[in-house]
Amino acid sequence: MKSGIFAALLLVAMSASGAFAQGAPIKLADVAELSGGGATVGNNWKNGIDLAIEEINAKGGLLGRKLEVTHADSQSNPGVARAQVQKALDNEPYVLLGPGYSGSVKVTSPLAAEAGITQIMGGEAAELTQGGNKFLFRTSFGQQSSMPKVAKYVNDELKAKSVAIVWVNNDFGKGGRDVMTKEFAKYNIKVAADISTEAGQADFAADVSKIKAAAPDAVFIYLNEEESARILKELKRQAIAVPLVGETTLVGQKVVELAGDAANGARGHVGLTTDAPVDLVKAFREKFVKKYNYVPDHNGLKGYLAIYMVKATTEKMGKVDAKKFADTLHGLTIKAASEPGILMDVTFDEKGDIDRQGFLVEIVEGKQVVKQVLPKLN
Amino acid sequence: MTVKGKYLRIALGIVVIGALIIVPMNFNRYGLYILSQWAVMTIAAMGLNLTLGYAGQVSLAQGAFVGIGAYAAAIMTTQGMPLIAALSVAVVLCFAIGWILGYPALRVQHHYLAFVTLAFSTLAFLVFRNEDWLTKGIYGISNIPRPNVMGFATNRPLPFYYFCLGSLGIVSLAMWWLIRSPWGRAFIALRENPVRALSLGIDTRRYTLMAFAIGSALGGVAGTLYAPLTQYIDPVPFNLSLSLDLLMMVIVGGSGFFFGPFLGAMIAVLLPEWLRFTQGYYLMLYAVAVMLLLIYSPTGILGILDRYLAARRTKAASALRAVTKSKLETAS
Amino acid sequence: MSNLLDLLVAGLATGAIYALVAVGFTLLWQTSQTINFAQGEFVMLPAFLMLALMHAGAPFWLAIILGILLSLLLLGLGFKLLLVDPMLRHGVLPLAIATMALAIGMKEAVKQFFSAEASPFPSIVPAGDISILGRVVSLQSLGVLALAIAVVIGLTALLNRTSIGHQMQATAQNPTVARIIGVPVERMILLTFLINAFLVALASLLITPIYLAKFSSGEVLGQAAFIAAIVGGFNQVRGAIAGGLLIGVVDNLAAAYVSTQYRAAVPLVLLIVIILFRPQGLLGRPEERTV
Amino acid sequence: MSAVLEVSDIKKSFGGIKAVDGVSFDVQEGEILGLIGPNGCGKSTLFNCILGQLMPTDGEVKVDGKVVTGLRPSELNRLGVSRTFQLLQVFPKLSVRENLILAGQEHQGNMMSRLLGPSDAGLTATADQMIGFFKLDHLATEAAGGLSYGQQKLLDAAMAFMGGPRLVLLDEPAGGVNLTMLGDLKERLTAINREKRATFVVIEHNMEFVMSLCTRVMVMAEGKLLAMGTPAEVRANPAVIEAYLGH
Repeated sequence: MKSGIFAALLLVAMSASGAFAQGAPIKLADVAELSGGGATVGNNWKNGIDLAIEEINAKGGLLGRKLEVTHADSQSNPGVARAQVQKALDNEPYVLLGPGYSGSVKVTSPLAAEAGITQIMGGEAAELTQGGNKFLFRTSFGQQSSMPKVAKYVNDELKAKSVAIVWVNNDFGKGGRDVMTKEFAKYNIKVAADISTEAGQADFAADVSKIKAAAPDAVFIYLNEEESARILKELKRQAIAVPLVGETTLVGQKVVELAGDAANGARGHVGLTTDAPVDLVKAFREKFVKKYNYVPDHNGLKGYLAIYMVKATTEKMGKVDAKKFADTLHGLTIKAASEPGILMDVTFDEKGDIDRQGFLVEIVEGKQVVKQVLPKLN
Repeated sequence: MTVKGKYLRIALGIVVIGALIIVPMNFNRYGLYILSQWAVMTIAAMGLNLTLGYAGQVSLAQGAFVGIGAYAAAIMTTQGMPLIAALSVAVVLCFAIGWILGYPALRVQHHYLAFVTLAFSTLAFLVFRNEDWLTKGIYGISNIPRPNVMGFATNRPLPFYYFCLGSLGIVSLAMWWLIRSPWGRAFIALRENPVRALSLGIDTRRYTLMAFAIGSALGGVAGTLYAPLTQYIDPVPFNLSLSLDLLMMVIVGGSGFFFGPFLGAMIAVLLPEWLRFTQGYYLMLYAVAVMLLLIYSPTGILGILDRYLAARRTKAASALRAVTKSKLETAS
Repeated sequence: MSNLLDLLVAGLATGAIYALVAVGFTLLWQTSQTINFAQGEFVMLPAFLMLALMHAGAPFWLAIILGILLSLLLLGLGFKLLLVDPMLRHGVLPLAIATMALAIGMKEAVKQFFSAEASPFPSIVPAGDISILGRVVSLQSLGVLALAIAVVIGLTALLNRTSIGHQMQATAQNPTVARIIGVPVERMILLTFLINAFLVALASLLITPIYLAKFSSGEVLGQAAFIAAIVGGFNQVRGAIAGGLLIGVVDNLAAAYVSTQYRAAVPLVLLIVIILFRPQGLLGRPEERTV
Repeated sequence: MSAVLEVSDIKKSFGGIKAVDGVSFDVQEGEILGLIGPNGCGKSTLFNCILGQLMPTDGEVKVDGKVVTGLRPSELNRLGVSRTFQLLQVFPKLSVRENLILAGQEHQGNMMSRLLGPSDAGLTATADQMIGFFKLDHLATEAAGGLSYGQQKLLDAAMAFMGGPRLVLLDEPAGGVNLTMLGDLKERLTAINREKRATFVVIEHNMEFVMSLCTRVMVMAEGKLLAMGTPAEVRANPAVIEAYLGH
């Protein structure tokens, strides 16, 4: 009798907690650069996240539970990022998303690791994943894996003996420039001009005339989209005819839109691009444009992918378990065939770096043309 | 009335200090971080309040001094030196640079002085960013340790908050002493009427330079706390906008009032946090709030209080006069 | 040598942009001691007003006209009545702080209600380059330069030839005396705010195709214009033009011959030197009035 | 008796206009010297040249036999030369007592002791004495800005005496002061002159005031010294009458 009541109570309690588990949303926390110098980065990231969550929730959620995300603004300032991540962690999220600036990642990743919460971020600086942090994951290639591909291309295909490097003087640009300089040294390619520029710079006349004076075989450009467009215009104006090589930010659709004709001939390595010749990516782009009325840059893709990383990992575990999340994601391969949201097959290694297909593209008559597909390593 | 007012003020002070010590005990890490940030910014704003509020010298470079202090702390403590050593270096360095920056104030005033200091602020940012060998440039310096204070580790948020609060307490006492001392009086004279001050034997040059140097040194003190607070610094937070923020704190709180920086820093640090529930609108609302406040009271929050007290005093005085008058009338 | 000429031409083109923004700066200072920290954002906003109108279906020419009218209303009348008037008599600083807050508010509003993305903006000057003495210069830059010169000539003519101009000058030099001799000081001050609003709208129209419409584009512009205004002379319209052109050229030469990392430092050092040794600026007159 | 102030051949011109054109005079210890002259005759410019506010174009100023030309006003003040201004120059936000302490503090100790020492620089007693002397007793803690004009004028004068000066230059002390206050002021100045052996130079337009206060009067016109003598002598001087009554 007594045990009967007890069993009944237990049953009620269990079903209640079960119902609770069924109904309670899964909390995710995003801290991103929604204002300040990185606002474009952060807002793309945020929009990508929101789009993915909307899709998943529309299809019944993750393991039957809705996803819920809070967005917090880091003001592109590491000190504020730290406060907001602290706040997010105090609420014990399932997974922490962001930030996008490498400096902000550096200041926040020890906090997430200490709390045992997985952090999926947008930073690309090489050193982020070198510190042995077991809870930190990228959403795109780190510079240590994308830059060697560009350097190889400059050496093998362009046969350049000297290059000019133009970079934007923030952590993104400086990071790329430093890795690139080392790579060029390996191929004995001379850096004929090393030109730093400011974020938001409008006038590239002096920079381009420096390139002109250095007369390199190729120019490596590592700027944000808007500045890329401006320097392309100026390069055209000063009639510099050598190959222009860069990364996603030189050959994206946005740059073509802003630079017009001047973008023709620019080429580069693209890890993540809405212009990739992949049907799923094209579909993503359409959905994004429909919802937000503009074409996202690679940060939009990163945010979108971050959510599908959460989905795939959770489904792999079969339950919502924050403690086991990072372990599960390490070494995980997510196939686009089984999880279309991941867009392209991807593998995460023990450091949290990713392995994925990449592309070498060139702008031809205002369109990205894929010249070479760089296969996934394993 | 004044005696009663005095007791009231002491009681209020004790309540506020007690609250600052006791209430945060069960705050989460985020709350403690924000409060620590408030304490640090208050110290920097107090420095600017001395230069601007008391001595009347406009400076748009306070953020640069916070940066100098933060870099001194970051560079030295990551090399294994104690924070107190970094603090001494920061104070001496900021004092000296502040002194030099004061020289233009002897030639030009007001907006021109603002422009010179503004230029200095941006130059400092460029140095932080470009001199990789010293500051690690745009990559910043990470893993800045938190200090041990008299044998207590301050790694956890609560002890570190008390460390910041304690520092704020010490700085406040020192500032209170300074303001009450003949120096404080000389600073006010410098602001109100430099020509008259000069004729009273006040060496306005030396006091001007001192106001800059001491104010800047306090910026350095704030910086040496900022570095272990965030445990990572890069040049971006120390650009011109920090100087402008600090200026905003001083003006919004009430320039030239002792407690102005406390309130100003509260508005600048806490108000955006309170408004965060409005998501994308929070900075907009913050900006609107600051504008409305300044339109309502261009002398800041304490300006409102000051006006209220002045009005009450006038009312009391006229009431007193009325009483005396009626007494006279009844007597006659 | 040919390189140097290229740099000079490019510097003048950028300098013309700074100059155009700096003119309004000096106007506001002269008549009402307003240091407008939101001047860069004032240039950013009209382009977005016009874009919004175009999105609503207005043709480009109509969007321009309505955009300019809205700018006059918001950035001229609204700015003066709502922000400047209540604070003016409390000195320069609180108002300067309020304009900083205004700058934050404007940036955030554009970001929130429009986009954080940069948008291209149609150009009223045909895109394309033209060759002058063998240097390739974009027509847009020439358009900006031409407008900047036209503005100076126009404003100088207005100030020196017309009775309204004389009244404005009297207001700027000594409002108390001006009031006594019957100048409608209030109306003159309002007029300068409207002129400033008109100028920023024009500047926006010409600059945005080059700079792109972006919520943050005012930051760089505002600071450059600020420095230009001081270097040239804070109280002279032609000083602002000279300062703008000078800063544009100096910036380019610094990037080419000093260091790209420290290019921003050179105009600032110039600024400090000028303030210390010629505080009225290169073309300014010494200030008679203490503030 | 020795000369406290010796002024020799002071000249000051502003862009070709000679505001002061070669003025020389001595002031003896304990004397009250009046300086009168029509508006724009260079009185205030002369004052400013003596006091270091302006650098004279030519000439020399000696205090107690020591050359002080070109010294800054603050340095001069600490040598015992004090002044008041034509317009009221008290610090309105400070209390009456604070104003007086401020006026005397730089004469006490050094920079260090003024920072670390007592907040009143040990001057409360002296200030209160001065307050008593100038009959401002009940106002010690009031903000100076709240005082009546005449009271502020008294405070302004009192401030000039806080540093225990050897020489005080008063620029129109009677300007705008009502008759009762004027009597007070004159009486106080005479008393302080007598008791403290302080030497005065007074610029004043109020003839009555000058003639009754001063022991000697000096008249300036168009930047030059026109006449010098006892009040009675000056009053009788035809050149002075000419200058004042015009042509």
